[in-house]
Amino acid sequence: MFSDLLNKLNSDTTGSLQHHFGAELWLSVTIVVMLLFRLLSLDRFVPTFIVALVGAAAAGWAAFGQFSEIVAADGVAPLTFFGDMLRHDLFSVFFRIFLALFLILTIALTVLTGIPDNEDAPDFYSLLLGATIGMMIMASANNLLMLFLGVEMASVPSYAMVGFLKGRKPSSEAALKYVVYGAGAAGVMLYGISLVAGVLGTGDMSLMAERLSIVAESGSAGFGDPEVRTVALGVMLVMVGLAFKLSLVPFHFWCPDAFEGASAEVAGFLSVASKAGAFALLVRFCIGLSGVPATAELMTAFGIGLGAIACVTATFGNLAAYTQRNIKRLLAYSTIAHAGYMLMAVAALLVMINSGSAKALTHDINACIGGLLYYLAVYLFMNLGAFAVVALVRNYTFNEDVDSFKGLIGQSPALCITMLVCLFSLIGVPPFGGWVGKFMIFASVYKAAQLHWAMYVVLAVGGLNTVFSVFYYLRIIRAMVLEERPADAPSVKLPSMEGYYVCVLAGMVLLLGLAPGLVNGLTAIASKAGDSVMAVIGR
Amino acid sequence: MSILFTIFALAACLGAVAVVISQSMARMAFWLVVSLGSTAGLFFLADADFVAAAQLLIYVGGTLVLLVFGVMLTASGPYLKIQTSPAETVVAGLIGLLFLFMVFATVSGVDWEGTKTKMLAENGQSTPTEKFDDQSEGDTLRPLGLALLGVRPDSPNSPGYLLPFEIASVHLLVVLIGAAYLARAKRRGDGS
Amino acid sequence: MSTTLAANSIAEFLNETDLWFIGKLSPETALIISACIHAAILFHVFAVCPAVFIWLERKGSGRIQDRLGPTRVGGRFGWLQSLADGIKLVQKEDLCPPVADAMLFKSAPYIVCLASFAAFVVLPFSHGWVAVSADCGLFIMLAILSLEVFGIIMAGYSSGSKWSLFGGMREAAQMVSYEIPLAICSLIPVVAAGSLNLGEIGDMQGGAFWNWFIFHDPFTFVAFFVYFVVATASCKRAPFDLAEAESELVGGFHTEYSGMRWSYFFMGEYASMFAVCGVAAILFLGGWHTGLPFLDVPLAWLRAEGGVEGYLANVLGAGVFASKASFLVFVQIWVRWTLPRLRIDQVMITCLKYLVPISCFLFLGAVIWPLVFILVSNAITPGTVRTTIMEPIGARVAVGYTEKKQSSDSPSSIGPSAPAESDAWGSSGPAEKHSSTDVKGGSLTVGLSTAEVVR
Amino acid sequence: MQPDLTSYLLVGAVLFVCGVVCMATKRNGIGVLMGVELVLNGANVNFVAFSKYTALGLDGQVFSLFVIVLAAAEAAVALAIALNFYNNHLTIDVDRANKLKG
Repeated sequence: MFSDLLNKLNSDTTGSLQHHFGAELWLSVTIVVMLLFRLLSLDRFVPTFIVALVGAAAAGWAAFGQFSEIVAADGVAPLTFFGDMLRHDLFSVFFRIFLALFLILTIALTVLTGIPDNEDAPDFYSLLLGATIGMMIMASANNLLMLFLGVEMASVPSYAMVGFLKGRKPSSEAALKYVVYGAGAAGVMLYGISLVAGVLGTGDMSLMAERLSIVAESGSAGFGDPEVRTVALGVMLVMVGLAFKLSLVPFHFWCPDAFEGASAEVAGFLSVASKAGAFALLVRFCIGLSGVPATAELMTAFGIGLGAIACVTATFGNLAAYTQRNIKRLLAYSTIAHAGYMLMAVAALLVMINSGSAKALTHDINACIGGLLYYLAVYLFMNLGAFAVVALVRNYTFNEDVDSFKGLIGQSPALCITMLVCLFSLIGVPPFGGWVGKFMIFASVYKAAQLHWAMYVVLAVGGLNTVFSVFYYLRIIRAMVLEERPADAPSVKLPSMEGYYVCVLAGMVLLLGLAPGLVNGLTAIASKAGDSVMAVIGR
Repeated sequence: MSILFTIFALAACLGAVAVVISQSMARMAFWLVVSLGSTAGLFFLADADFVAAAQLLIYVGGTLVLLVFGVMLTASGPYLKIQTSPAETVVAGLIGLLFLFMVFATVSGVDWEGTKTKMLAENGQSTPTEKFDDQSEGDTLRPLGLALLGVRPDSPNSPGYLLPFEIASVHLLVVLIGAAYLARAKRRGDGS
Repeated sequence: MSTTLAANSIAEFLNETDLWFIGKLSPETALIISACIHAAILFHVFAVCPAVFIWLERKGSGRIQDRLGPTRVGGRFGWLQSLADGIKLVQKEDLCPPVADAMLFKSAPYIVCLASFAAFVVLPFSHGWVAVSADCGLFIMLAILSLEVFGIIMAGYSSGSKWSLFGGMREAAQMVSYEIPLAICSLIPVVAAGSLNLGEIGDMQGGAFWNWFIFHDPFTFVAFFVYFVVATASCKRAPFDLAEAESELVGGFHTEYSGMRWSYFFMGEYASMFAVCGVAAILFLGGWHTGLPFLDVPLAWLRAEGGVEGYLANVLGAGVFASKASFLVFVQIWVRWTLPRLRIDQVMITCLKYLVPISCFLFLGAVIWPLVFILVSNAITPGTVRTTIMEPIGARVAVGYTEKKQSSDSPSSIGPSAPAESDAWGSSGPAEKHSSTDVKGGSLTVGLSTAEVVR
Repeated sequence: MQPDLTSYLLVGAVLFVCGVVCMATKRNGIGVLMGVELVLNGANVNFVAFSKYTALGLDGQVFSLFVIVLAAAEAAVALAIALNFYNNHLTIDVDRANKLKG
C-alpha cells in the first residue's frame, strides 16, 4: 500500500500539476513569494505589484498552454484529475484564461490608481490572488466539496478586500454586512450540499443525475418521491448560496452596500470575477443534475424557476438603479441586472437540455453556453472599464457621485469616451461587444422558448429590461457630455499611462463587437467550451 | 448507546435553542460551547472519532475562543446585552419551526436502507457491511489519513482528497494574511 | 483479557454473572454500570492525585526556600495537609459577587475541571489499561485538554472584575498560543511510531531504555525538552504563570472565587499537569516500561500471557508510569520555585517566535530523518539495506490497516457479547501489531500484499 | 430515542434552524456569526450521520473535516472585520450599520 500511495502521489502531482493545474499553482507560488519578499525586505527593491503581475502573467501563460494543448488535440477527452476533484476541459481552461487576464488587468488598475500603498500591497495582492485561485477552482469543480471549498476560497478573501480601506466607516460597514450575509449563505448552502450528498451517496457532481435517477426509480421520479424531494430541497439550499454569489434577487441586498463601501477596484473585481466563477459553477452544477430522463421534469421546472428569478433580478436591478446618486451603487444595481441577463442563458440551457431531444439540440445548447461565455468575456472589459473610470475620476475629485462626472468630456476625453463605450456596451447597443453577447443570449432564450412557452416571457422581460436600462445609463452620459462642469469641481488631468489603460479596455469592447474575425473566433471557442462541459451528459 | 445519544442530542438541541433565546453575548457563547461540545459527543457515537476530536480542538477550542475574544473586545458595557423584540423572535421561531417540519417531513420519508443498497451497488461494493464493520468502528484515522493523501483502500471507486487538503492550506494562508491585515493597526511612516 | 481489570472485563463480568437479586443484566445496562464504575475509579484517582501534588508543592517549595513546609497535620511530614486544606475549603462560603454573571460564574470551574479530568479517558496506564482505546487517542487528549481554556475565559469574564478579566484574557492567549507547539512536539514521536494510539505508542517502547522514543533520533531528544517547556506553559505553571501573577493580578481569573469552586480550578490545574506529564511519559519516556531489559522482557511476556501474573505486571507497569509522570510533575514544581516569572510579552514571544519555529524545525527533521538514513545507508552498502527504517511511517500505516481488516474478517476474536460497544469502551488494547510475521497473508483491498510492503 | 439516521438528521435540522433563526434575529454581528457556526454544525451532523448510515461512507467525514477547517478560517476573517467595524463605529450593532443606503 505504501508504494501504491507513493505512486499515486507521484502520478497525481507530477502528472496533473503541470498540465492541468499550472495556473492555480503559479498563483499559489506567487502568494508565498510575496510573503518571502516582505520577510526578506526585498520589496524595497522590487515593488510587490511586479511580483503579482509576473505571477498572474505566469498563470495566464500556463492556462494558455493548456488551451493550445487542447486546441491542438482538438477535442481532447475531458478528464478529471486529483482523484476526481477537478475537471479539466476547455470550459475550465476558458475560465482560467479569463480570470488570469482579468487578474492582470485588475493589478494594472490598482497600480495606476495606487489603492494599496506600498506597505499594504502584499496583503492586498495575496487576497486578490487567493480569491482568484478560489474562482478557478469554482470553474473546474467536479465535486460538491470542491464546490464549497471554491466558494469559500473566493468569498473569504473578498470579505477582507471589501474591508480593505480599514480606516473608513463605509468600508468596514460594507465588509461587515458582506461577511455576515456571505457566511450565512455559505452555511445554508453547505446544509443543502449535505442533503444532496447524503441521498446520492457521493460528492461527485457529474454522477448526480445518474444517481438521482437510480434513487428515484422506485417512486414516481417526480416530487412525489421523497428521495427526489430531499434532493430538490438540497438543491434549493445550494442555490441560495450560489444566488448570493450571483447577487440574484432576493439575495442581492449585499451587493450595492458592498460595492459602495469597497474601493472601485475591488468592486470591479467582485462584479466580474466573482460572478464569472459563480456562473461557471452554476452551469456545472446544473449540467451535473440533468441529462437523464428521470430528472428531466424536475430540471425543466428548475430551469423555468431560474428564468423567473432572472426576470425579477434584471427588472429589479434596472429599476432600482434609477434612483442612485452614487455611481458605484448604480453600477452595483447594473451588475445585478446583468446577472439577471446571464441567468437567462442558464435557464434556457436547462430547458433545452431537459426537453427530451438532447441530440438534436446539441448545437443550440453549445451556442447557449457559448453565448454566456461570450457575454462574460465582454462583460470583463466593459464593466472593468466602467469601474476603472470611476476609480480614476475618484482619485481627482475624491467623490463618487454621478454629479462628479459632470462635464467630464471637457476635462479628459479619453476617460469620457471609454465610459461612453462601456456604458453603451452595457446597454447593448449594436456596434459594441455587449450587443453581440446579449444577442447570443436572447437567441438562445428564443430557441428555448420554442420548447417551453415560459421562455417567451423571459425573452420579453429581457427585451423590456434593455429598454429600462437605457435611462439610467443615459443619466451618466448626460452628466458627462451635456452638463457644465461646476466651477468649484476639481479638475481631472489624466497622465498618459492611465489613458492608455482605459483605451485598451474600450478598444477591446469595440473589437469584440466590430471585428468579425475576433467575434467569430471567440464564439467558436466559446461554443466548443460549451461542448466540452456538456460532455458530462454524453456518457 | 441510546441513552448517551439522547443525552447528547438533547444537549445539542437545547444548547442551540438557548443560543437563540439568550440575550447576553457571553451566555450565547457558553450555550454554543454546550451545543458544539455535545455535537462532538454525537460524532463519537457515530464512530467518527477523528472528526469529533477535530471538532473539539478546532471548533470549540479554537473558533469559539476566537468568538469569545470578539465578544469581549467589542463589548461596550460590562456585559453586552442585545435586545431582540419578542414579536420578531416569535415570528422567526414560527418560520423556523415550519422549516424544521418541512425538512423533517422530507427527510423522514426517504427509504435510506434501500438508497444505501442501491448506492453501494453503484459504488462497486457488494455488501453494506464492508465499509463500517463493528470491529473497526471509530478507527477511521488510517482510512481518513489515506483519503487525504488520495488513496482509498476502503472504497476503491471513491475520490481521493489530496487536492482539497493541499489547497485548503493555501486558503488558510491567504485568510491569515487578510485577518492579520485587518486586525493590525496601520503603521505610521515607513518605519525607517 | 478476562483477567485484566479494565472496562471490558467488568462489563463482561456483569454480563455473564447471574446476579441473584435482579437476574441477568442486559448488555447495555452492564456497559453503563461498568462505565460508571470506571469513571468513579478514574475520578477518585485524580481527585487524590492533586491532593498529593499540592502537598508535594508545599513541601518542595518549603525545602527549596529553606523552610520546612507543612509539618503538623498527619505526622512528621504533614501528609494530611491537603486533606485539612480540603476540609477547610469545603467549609468556606460559596461567594458570588453581585456584579458577576451568576450562571457563567458558577459553571466556569466545572468546565475547567471537566476538561482536565475527561482527558484521562484516553490515557493508558499500562498495557491495555485504558478506558477508551481510541485510534486517535493522542489527538482526542489534546482536544479535550484544549477545552480548559474556555472555562478560564468564562471565569475571567463573568467575575465582573478587571483583575479576573485581565487574568482570563492573558491565560486564554497563552494557552491558545502554546497549544500549537504542544501539538507539533507531540507529533514528533508519533512520526516515529506511526500511530496516534497512546496504548500502541507505549507498547512499542518496550525492551530497553534505548527503545524509548526520546532516544529514537536527535529530533525526538530535543523535542522532549521543548515539549516539557511547552507543557509547563500550557498548564500555566511558573515561569509562565502570568494568569495568576499574584503580585500584579491579585490572583488572575480566580480572584473572585472562594471555597470549593476555587479549589476546582486547582484540581483542574494539577490534573492537567499530570495529564500532560503522563503524555510525555508515554510519548517519550517509554510509558509503563521500566527501561531495563532484564525486567521488561519478562514483564511483557507476563502481560501477554495474562492471568493473575499479567495483572500484577500491569499493576507494576502502572506504578512505573505513575512514577515517571509524577517525577515530571515534580520537575515542574521544582522549576516553579527556582525560576523568576516572565513578562506577558516575553511569554508570547517565547512561544510564537521561538518555540513554534523550533518545533516546526524538529518536526521537519523527524520526518526527513528516516529518509536521510536510508540514503546514507544505501550509499554505504548499496542494495543491501532495505527500507526497514521506513517502517514507522509507511509500513505501519499499511500494517495497521490490514490489522483492522483482518480483525473484521474474524469477528470471533473479540468477545461475543455486545460487539458493537466493546470497542467504544474496549480495553483489549492492541495486540503486538508490529511484528511483520503477524500480518503476513493479510489481504489488502488495494495495492501490494502486506508481505511485500513489510519486506 | 434510538440512534438511527433520522434522529441524527433531526438533530442536524434543529441546529440548522436554530442557526438560521439566530442569524435572522440577532442584532449583534458576532451573534450572527454564532448563528452561522450553528448552521455549519447542523450540516456537519448530517455529514457524519450520512457517513455512518449511507453509502457516502468516509467521504462524509472528510467533508465535515473540511467544513470545520473552513469555518475556522471564515470565523477569523469575520472577527477581524467585526473588530474593524467596532473600531470605526464603536458598536457592533448591525442595525447601526446604516450609512450605506440607496
